[in-house]
Amino acid sequence: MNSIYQYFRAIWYGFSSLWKGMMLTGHYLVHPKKILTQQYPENRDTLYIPERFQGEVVLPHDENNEHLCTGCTICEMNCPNGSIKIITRSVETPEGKKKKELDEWVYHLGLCTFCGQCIDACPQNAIKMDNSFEHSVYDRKLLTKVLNQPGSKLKSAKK
Amino acid sequence: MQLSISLLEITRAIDSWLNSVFHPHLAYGIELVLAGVAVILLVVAMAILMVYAERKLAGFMQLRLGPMRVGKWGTMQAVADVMKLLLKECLTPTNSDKLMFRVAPFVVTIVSFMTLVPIAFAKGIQLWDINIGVFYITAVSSLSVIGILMAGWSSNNKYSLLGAMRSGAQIVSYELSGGLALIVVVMMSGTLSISGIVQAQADGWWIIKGHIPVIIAFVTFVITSTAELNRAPFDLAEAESELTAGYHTEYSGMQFAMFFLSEYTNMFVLSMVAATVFLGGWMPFHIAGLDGLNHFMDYIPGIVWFFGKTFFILFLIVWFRWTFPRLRIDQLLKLEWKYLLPVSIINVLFAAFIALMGWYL
Amino acid sequence: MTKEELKSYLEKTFPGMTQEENIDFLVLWVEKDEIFEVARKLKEDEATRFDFLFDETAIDWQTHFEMVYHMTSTTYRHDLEIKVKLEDRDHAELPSMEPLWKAAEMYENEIYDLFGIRFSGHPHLRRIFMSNEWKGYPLRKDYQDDDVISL
Amino acid sequence: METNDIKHDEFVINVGPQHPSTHGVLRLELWLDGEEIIDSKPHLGYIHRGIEKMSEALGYKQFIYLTSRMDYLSAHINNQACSLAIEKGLQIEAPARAQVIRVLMAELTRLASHQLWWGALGLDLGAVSPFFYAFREREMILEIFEETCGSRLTMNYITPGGVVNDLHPDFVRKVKVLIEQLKGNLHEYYQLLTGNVIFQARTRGVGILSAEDAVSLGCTGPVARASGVKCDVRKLHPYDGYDKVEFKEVLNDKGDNFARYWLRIEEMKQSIYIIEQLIDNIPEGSYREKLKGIVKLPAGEYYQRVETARGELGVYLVSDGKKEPYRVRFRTPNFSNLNALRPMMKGAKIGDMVSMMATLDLIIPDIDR
Repeated sequence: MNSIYQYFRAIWYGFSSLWKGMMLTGHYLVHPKKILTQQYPENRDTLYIPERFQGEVVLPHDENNEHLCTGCTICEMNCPNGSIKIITRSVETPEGKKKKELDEWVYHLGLCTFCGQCIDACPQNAIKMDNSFEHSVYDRKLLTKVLNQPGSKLKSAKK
Repeated sequence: MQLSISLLEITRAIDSWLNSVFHPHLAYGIELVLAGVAVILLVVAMAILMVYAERKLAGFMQLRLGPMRVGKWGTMQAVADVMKLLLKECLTPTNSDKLMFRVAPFVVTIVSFMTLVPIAFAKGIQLWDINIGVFYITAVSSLSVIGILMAGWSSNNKYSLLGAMRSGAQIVSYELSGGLALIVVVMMSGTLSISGIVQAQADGWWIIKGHIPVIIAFVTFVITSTAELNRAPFDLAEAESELTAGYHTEYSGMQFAMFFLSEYTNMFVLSMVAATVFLGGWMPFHIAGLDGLNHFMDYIPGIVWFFGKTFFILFLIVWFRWTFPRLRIDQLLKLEWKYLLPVSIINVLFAAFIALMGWYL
Repeated sequence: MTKEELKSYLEKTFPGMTQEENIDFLVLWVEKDEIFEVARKLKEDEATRFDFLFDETAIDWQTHFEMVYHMTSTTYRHDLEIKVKLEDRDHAELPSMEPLWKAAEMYENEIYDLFGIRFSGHPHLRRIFMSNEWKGYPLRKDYQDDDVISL
Repeated sequence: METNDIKHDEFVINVGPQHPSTHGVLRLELWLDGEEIIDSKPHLGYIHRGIEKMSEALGYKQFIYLTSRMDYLSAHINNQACSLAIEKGLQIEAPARAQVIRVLMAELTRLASHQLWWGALGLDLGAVSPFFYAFREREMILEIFEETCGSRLTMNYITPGGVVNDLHPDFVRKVKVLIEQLKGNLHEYYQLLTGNVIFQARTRGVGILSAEDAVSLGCTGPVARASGVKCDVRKLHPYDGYDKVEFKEVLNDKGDNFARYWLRIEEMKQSIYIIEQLIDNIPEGSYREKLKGIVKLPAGEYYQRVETARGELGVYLVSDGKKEPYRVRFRTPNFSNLNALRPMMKGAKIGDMVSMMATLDLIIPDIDR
């Protein structure tokens, strides 16, 4: 008798548990307001991107086309993947001294893992992370960028 | 006045026009082709609609939107999928049994279309009102397992073979209680013909009139038809997390689309059978004695009633699929042999008793 | 047992074996031939019961290999590090710990794969990470990769 | 077992490296007799990147970012382990604020990881919907990470000497919202899977791992705890102030799939409890002790154990006094948890294989490194 009772109890338990699960999916079916999907390209304007989001490394320039990078290559040494290459040139200052200056700040976006160690290490705070995230291109060569703008120079120290 | 009658008149008009133009034998042939094409087109269109509806429903159940890109609200998504599958190459594995590999999708599709023959869509809209309609459907639908076994065997893929073997064991065993569930209603109606069963429900659907035994039979039938369709939670034959795609792992392009189409056609047929047998087919909602209500219900055309009921059962099946986890093969067979079959057998006895005594509601 | 108790106990049980202490563990230096017996004793001794081998690795000191076994006891919760020096880098071989701790099977496979140390008595020594045809043992310090691809 | 040993009716199938249920590129060779599994053998190395070798060429601060790529679902905890090992070598300790932030982040990581596991378990067993419900809360956690750390999966936030950034001003509020929602939604987990009769049939009494086997095979984390082995590093060797918070080490002695499932759900509740204790008591002060540009550890060896979402992660650093570590060894939890698969799978069905792999919660990059 007990086994028959157990048999029907199992059937009842099975059906009730299945019904509970169906009620949950059914609940969400009739509550379309709870849908979480974001329609990406359409919602580009309202997309929330936190300001700390690490998209790519940029070298900010001010209105005089001046940046803060001295070409010390500390970022290059700190980069674990070798995605940064600093090319320097030596120029002669008006006083006649030879001085190293940034020539090209080469950034391989394709190698970058966005660990942020270059920004962390930079003694001048010359570079920072940008929020842009739409990086896809059709040619790998386009992923290698030169960050300093043509004709830019080091911001002269305030006197 | 009623759409079901007007549809009947249209078919009669076509029949008399064809007979007046052509030789009666030729006219009969043309009628057969026309009717077949009409039903197949209807079902294919329904299947495409169903694919879209299922994806949307699944999306809403899972806090998603479902397809949204092709057409307004993604309405053309299923059409786009069909186009893509049509244009894709049908690959045949090198070491497969090539003839069987190519025949298998046709077997499955043809079988699923054959089961459409005795279904009554509305009053008079029926391809062939044979007097063994229910028997015909159960007999023919079990043929689809042959196509699945052929596909699994000929692919020369161990995953496919495992899937096909699972499917074979599953369909063969679940047919038993599925058949027993239908027998309950057959006994009460006293006929195997589909139109006869529908007529027997003129003063109340069996699920209401036949109370407990028919409700049990209905639940059993829904479970077994989900199992026979190889749909979740009984989708062991294709269990994508275990066997990648089961018996149709090696199929691509249109051959795959035919398996897909046959799955949806089978879904339709079994829902239509359930709607006909348990929920009164195209018969409007009637309660014996309440003539006012019955008369009012008759204003809604039979075809609306029929597809309404069909879609209700389809919705149930879709709902199951997106809620439940999958059973294991031994549990699946245990469910059939230890729960469904004993319950169905006792239920048949109970129903026979009720039918003999005439204890209907 | 605390570190000190364990230290005195080990001195008593294995006289003559060097012990040292680093920031985390007590280190027991064992000769290559005795390692299996020592490990078996440590595991089966009721007072120590080192039943959990949680790490096994090797270090390539260019002149020799050093095998490192980290073990702990789930009953007493004391840890021990055993070190073995392997002088012969080309034909380094050690008894397998698999009969004592089943976990050692995979660790030893890994060490064989990356360092080339062989383990006698191992049920199925194979290269688990690198392909079977791979030349050289990558974690050795003198490993040279011939075909470096740079982007 | 070798291919030659196959008897008449048996056959071999390869599960993976591309298979939906292996969650990555693990390849299992299965010997089958019909549906029954006779033996299995894992083949690894499909995502072996040589992190240990790469670390030998990088500085102490630099190699930490690689560890985020091992167990990518416990990225914070991996970084924490390396940072702690380096701090041990430098004999410094992170400021109190940084320690609390680390614990908070670690517990949030554990929650996120367990949620992904829960969803993927449902997916493996054929239920698709749990995946999306699990991702709803996981998305909130990832958003919190994104705001504070700047990225969602491989954060590289915890660094020797503290953490890289201070907490985002919105952090506390968002975590509180998350906890409220999680508490409300845990009963949905019960409705959808835990109580479900099919789910119970699939997990109860399946894939039993005995306590002796768990110890001998070196299993840690929820896998071993579900067999009744006490192995929570947070309790045994507390780090970063885990000894100051109150929580329970969840244990179960059944050792089957359901025990592992239940244990992870309970662990999520414990994580919520830890976060609740700390969220209002984050001490003020500095969040980072700035280290020198080039870190050099004194010669010697340092071993640091932490509890990731999957078990015990050991970081073994051997230094010879140079600016690069001489040898780095990661004792990863999944590598030894994988051992449990073979004894569990003997005599099971193919369908069980899937549920066992799901409850072991294997992350293949963590096995291969």
